[in-house]
Amino acid sequence: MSEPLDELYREIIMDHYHSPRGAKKLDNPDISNEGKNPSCGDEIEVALKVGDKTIDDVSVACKGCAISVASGSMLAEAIKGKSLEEVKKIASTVREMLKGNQVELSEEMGDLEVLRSVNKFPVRVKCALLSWTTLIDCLESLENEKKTKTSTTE
Amino acid sequence: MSEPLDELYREIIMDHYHSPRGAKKLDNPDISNEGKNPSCGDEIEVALKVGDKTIDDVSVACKGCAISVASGSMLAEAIKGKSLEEVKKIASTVREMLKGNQVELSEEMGDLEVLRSVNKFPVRVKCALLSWTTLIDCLESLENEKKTKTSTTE
Amino acid sequence: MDGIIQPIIVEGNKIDPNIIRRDFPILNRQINGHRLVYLDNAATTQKPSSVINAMDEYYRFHNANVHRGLHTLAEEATTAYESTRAKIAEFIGGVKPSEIIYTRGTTESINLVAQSWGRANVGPHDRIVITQMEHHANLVPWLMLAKRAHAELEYIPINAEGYLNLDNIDTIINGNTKIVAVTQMSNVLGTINPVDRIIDRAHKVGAVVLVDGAQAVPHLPVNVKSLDADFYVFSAHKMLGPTGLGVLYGKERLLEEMEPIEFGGEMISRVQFDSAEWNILPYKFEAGTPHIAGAYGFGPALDYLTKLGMEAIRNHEIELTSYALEKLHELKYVKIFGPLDENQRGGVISFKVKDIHPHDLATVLDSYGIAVRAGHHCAQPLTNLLGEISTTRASLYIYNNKDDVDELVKGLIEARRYFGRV
Amino acid sequence: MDGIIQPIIVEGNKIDPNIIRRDFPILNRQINGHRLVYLDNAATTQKPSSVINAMDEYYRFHNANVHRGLHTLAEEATTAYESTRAKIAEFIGGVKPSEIIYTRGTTESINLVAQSWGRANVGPHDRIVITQMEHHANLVPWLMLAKRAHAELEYIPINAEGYLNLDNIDTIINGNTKIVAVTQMSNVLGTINPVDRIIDRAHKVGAVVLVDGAQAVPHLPVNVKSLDADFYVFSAHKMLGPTGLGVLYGKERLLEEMEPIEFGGEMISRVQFDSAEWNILPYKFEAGTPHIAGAYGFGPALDYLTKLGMEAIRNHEIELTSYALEKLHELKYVKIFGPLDENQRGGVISFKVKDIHPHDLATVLDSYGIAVRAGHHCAQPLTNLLGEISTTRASLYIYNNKDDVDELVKGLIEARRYFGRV
Ligand SMILES: Cc1ncc(COP(=O)(O)O)c(C=O)c1O
Ligand SMILES: Cc1ncc(COP(=O)(O)O)c(C=O)c1O
Repeated sequence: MSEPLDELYREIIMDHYHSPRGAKKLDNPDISNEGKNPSCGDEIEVALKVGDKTIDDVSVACKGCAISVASGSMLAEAIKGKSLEEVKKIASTVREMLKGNQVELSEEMGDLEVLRSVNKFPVRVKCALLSWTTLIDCLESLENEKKTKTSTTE
Repeated sequence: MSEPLDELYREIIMDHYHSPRGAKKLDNPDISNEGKNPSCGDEIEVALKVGDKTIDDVSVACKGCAISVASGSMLAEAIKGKSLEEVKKIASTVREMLKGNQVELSEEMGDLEVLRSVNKFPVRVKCALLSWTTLIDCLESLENEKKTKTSTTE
Repeated sequence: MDGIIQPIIVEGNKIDPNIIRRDFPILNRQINGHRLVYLDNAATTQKPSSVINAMDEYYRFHNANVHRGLHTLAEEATTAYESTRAKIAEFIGGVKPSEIIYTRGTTESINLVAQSWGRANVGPHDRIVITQMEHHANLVPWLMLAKRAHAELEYIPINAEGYLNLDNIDTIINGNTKIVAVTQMSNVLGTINPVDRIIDRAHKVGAVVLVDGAQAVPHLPVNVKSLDADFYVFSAHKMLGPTGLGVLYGKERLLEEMEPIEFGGEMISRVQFDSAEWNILPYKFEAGTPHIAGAYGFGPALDYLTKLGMEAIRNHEIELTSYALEKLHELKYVKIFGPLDENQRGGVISFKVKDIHPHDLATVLDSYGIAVRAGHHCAQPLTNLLGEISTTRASLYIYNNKDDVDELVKGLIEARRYFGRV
Repeated sequence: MDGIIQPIIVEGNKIDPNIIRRDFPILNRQINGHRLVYLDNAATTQKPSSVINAMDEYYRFHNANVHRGLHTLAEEATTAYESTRAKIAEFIGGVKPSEIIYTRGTTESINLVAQSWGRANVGPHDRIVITQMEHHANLVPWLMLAKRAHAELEYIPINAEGYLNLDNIDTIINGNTKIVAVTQMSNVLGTINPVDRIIDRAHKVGAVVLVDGAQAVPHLPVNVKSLDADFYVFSAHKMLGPTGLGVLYGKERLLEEMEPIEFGGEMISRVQFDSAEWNILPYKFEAGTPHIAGAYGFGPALDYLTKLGMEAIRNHEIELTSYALEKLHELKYVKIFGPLDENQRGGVISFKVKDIHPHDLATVLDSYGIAVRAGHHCAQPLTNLLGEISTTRASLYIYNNKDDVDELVKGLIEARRYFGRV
């Protein structure tokens, strides 16, 4: 097997691919969003249970390639139990990293570092991005909802 | 002046251009047809007075370039007084000649030979052709008219 | 081998891809440390030097706008532009050059017919018939026309082997049918369709037929006259030619009746502030400055194919397709979609490898220099009908040889070793 | 001069055409025994080596279909295709790349707007406003839209000097006006129009404005954002780029609202047998395989213009136009159409020579290697308004120098000697 390929399909990626975390769909999510890559037909659904400012549970349903599945699985692992603020930061950091921008991952985001190797495979970037942009959409919807609520209860 | 140009704008062509024959429009033509070259905007009208199987008179109204005017003028000169059969033959021979096909002109068509030099200027061929194709349209209309007449009187 | 003149056509009237390969500069490229094995020919083909050089020469020596110019360059450009048109007319069976309309590609050709002929001739309760194996280019324009005209869109179904099922063709193509649009060769399954039978039936009920030849003209001998197709469309880039150029052939009678859908320079015969008249065929449908360099490049592409001979090309592809199907069939984890009889299909082979997503497969193959396509191949309804979201597609052409197929098979074995450990 | 590096930009922030000429291979050509004097730039411009080579390289090393591929070639092609889009967006004032739609040319860009935006927004009693100096490409589509929609088509008139007469602009662009389409520079008169004033007025009454920039972008600094143009259109081939490629810029808000008019691959996000959804901008408007090689070539064209600087190009053209107008003015039998103030016009100069038909003049000039255009220049109503059937047009660009103008003048004197003997 050629080397760059091994860098893309690291063991940790393959592990997530073969046993994805958060794959079981949440029953009553507080928010969920669909994402799709039109050129390949792949689709994903990210669903969140949101407690008092934390992500209590998360599911990522994805019938996609190894990269999109692993990326979604790592997403589920990385954000579960984290505060909304933290999750927002993680999501935008990963997005920047996948887009090839210079960003440092904090220590606790360490595992996500492996996704950086996707940069060497530009056509696969959108596979890795799909779950993260869908998550960002979820977070934005949540915020807008809250804003609306605030403005109506006042 | 460069040589090929002199070959195109022969004295005889320039003479026809400066004093075109048949330029005065016929009053009551038996048939007339308009031709135009859309890309340049030039237009021409060929009108015929047809006697007993001969072209009694002809006018060629043309606001065009030297080549189209001269070609039209030579047409007027060449066909006046000729039988319909002869004119048909002359017109199709000239058309073939202008299109670059190998044709021999009969002795009495001698003057028209100068038009052959247009072949060296392919973009100008359509200028020289315009009056002749318009004439051919006239002849065809004449014939169809006759056919129709024949078929209705029978 | 230098110095020895080898024949391009070998025994059994087949082309020899190894001689042909020398004419294609890109085949010398290294991809990820491997020689390029280009198996994405259904998407676009590579170009021989003669095609590349022709466009180069156009820009270096002859560049000018066509038709409207009286200077030497303009005349040279116009002559070449029109002589390619005549070559196209000859190539598809000797139709009139004025029946050949230049477009940007197959997609634009079909849209032109759907918009011009379609809107004028298809109304409520009328029927449009296409097949389940159409490319989006020959599906969405008809779907939109049907919606706009309140007409019916009917599909000729496919069977399990990937052939059209024509059992009910007489009820599908019924008296209400105004137009039938069908691909001559599927860009997913490789199936070669019996368009002659469909045309026969359509003409019986007075419908016209558009044949999508994007995958057929590059690979098969095509004669639109003996087919009696009313419209025939294809793209230059899929047959050794440049990007940005396509063809709409239409029968003169139909084209004469049709209204232009794009307006501007060149397509008019007279314009006033309050009126416009149209130019003669084919210019009526060619508004604005066309892709002149493209026509320069397409001429030598047609010459190249003509020199090889479409029969010899077809024979080569039958042989190579048969070899590829056989080799792929030996891999138990590979599932092939589409017909298995190489005489009824072209060299487009879609398949899936158990437990490997087509994207991952394409990436693994690319790491070996093997270019295939993964996705729905612009035929999403068909792909879904096959029960898939995406498939992998390898497609062959004149410069592909058995080595290429062997490389593909090796790549699949490697990919399987890598991904198969579930 | 070899070995000495000379600056391309000289005093007064002007380009030096004699340095630039070296980059254009065609300028070495001999035409009828003379050096080529190319003065047909309004029809199409010549191409520098960098543009020609880029397309050559594309076909030799990177040729693949874009967007849908996962292999190396497809990714290289896609990256270049999209990076040219970003360059275009930057070149016209820093708009979003997603606001840049690739088309075949100006003509197709205008037709797209007329068909998509126009049909959705223009109805009976509505008004469309254009000017008397429009190219057929920016006239006939609006004429046809007006007919189809039973709308009014109003013309902003020109005055005797060849400027737009804006005295009655407030009554012409009235409350019923839905769209105004105007050329930024006339391809016959050379007039540079005050499009900012027209846009101001149009926006006051809620109309959108399409600016035909085919003759402007190649010659002037253009910023569509500060202009506040709603749509802006131009062709690559008139600005050093390849044939078959054009641009439609549209404000995101407008493009989002608009329906696509061509359907097929790449422009969809999901297709089923009975429904289709559209892709995001800009892909929604780009159905089918695009002119990929064209995008490869257009990138270096934009780079070339950017390197020279549009200000420096404009300064050169002002100087050369002024020189040409002066020299032509000295010939008493030459009548110039259009403004005489070089600061309010570009380098497109239409004229007529007494007693010589423009066709004959073009042929005589061609015999000296001088390429000009003769005809109505796809602006027949304007040409007729000027009282002519056709005119002769010489148009300048970055590689033209005073020698070229001198050759033209010599050619006119010769032609006059030849034809003037009435
Ligand atoms: C002002 C103007 N508009 C539109 C066009 C049409 O451009 P194209 O033929 O590239 O579509 C031209 C050039 O011919 C032009 O000069
Ligand atoms: C069968 C078929 N039809 C239509 C098309 C569309 O061709 P283009 O993208 O060149 O317009 C293709 C290729 O993509 C095809 O394979």
